[in-house]
Amino acid sequence: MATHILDEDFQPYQWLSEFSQQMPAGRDGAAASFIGTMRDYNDDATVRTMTLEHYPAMTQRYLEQLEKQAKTDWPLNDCLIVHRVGEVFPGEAIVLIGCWSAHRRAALDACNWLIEELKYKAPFWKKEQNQSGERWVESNTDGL
Amino acid sequence: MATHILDEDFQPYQWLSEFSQQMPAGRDGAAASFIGTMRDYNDDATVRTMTLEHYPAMTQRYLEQLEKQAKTDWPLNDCLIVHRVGEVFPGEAIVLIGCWSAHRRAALDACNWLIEELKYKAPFWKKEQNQSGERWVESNTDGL
Amino acid sequence: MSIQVKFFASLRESLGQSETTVEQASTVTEVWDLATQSATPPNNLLVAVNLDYANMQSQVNDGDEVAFFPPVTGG
Amino acid sequence: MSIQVKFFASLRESLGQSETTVEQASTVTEVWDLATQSATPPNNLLVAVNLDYANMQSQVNDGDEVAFFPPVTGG
Repeated sequence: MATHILDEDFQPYQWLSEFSQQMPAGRDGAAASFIGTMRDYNDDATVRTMTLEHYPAMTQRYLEQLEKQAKTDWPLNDCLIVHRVGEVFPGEAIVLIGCWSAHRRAALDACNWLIEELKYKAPFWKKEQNQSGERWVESNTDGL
Repeated sequence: MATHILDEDFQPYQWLSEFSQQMPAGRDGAAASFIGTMRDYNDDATVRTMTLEHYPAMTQRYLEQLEKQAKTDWPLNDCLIVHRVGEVFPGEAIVLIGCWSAHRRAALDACNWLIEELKYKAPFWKKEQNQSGERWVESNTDGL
Repeated sequence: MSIQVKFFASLRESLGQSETTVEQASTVTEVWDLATQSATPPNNLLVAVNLDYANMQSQVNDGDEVAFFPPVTGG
Repeated sequence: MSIQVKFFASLRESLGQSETTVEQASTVTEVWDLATQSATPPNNLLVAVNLDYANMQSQVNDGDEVAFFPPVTGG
């Protein structure tokens, strides 16, 4: 299990690849991942940049608790969470979640649960900068 | 949308990375993926290699139909399916599914649906070679 | 009339053939019987006509490709 | 007695402070009132005591860290 909070751009597939290469080959039958990326539009406005604030000590602790809970609730072999903070540009990754297990349901269901939990509870806040100034994102959507 | 059936080992994260780099930056907010990998054990037996047979014309057609159906049922921006055939060794990827969308639910739900549909209906068959000989895998599990 | 018949995986091995041709048949059942000398079809037999899933009652026509196979195990 | 108080995101901006210290309080509500000169708490206010989610009725003790923030929007 690993949790990383990064203040610069990262390549999610490279992280997944390198993280999975450290695992014993042949152990896992399933790897599920989710990558949240910054779009250049939101609520009909064009977004130029975004700044992600967080509560460092609580964020780290909360993400680690999420991973522990996921490993309790599903037979996961491993789990990776990476989250950006600071100034983010369109196309850059904001969050990466990876889950590895012997069979597919654990990896898929845990990945799904982790992104929902993270979105609703991990102490990060987005402020968007667009052509008319800047605004705090007031709440996360239901993902639809 | 793309469907690839490969007869040699492939690097799933490299495929995902290269495929997503061709997309317009800032379009997608969500990327979900599932990778099925060959384990070195199944039903308590140690598996040395596996041979994947398929029905080439039908497989290609069926996977393309799955992608079309997923794009009809969810607001997906793009979709990638890669599947191995031939002789596979432990740790090698068997299947890769990637889904890209503006918001997370479409990508996550379509990815989940695609792997289930593929597992139950796409015409591939696994034969395992282990220490005591070889055996056809008789049916897919429910993923648990 | 000519119908191309294919068998896959464990069914191909147990029947000892991967392909054959049937000259006269109007349903998938008739294709099966002619192609296998009326072997008992396995309970979980799957069938496709022209690359789409079908069933034993499906009609077949000249030039069709009929495939028989066991439950799929990909992914 | 000393309680460290933190504010984040839009709440930090609207209150014009990111950190302060409260000398005497037994509940989160008292911490809020002392730290904000009894500002009306927003409806969707979230609070954490020592890095765990808590509520306005939660008890606080000497040395605690109390954080107030709006709904989270990460991921």
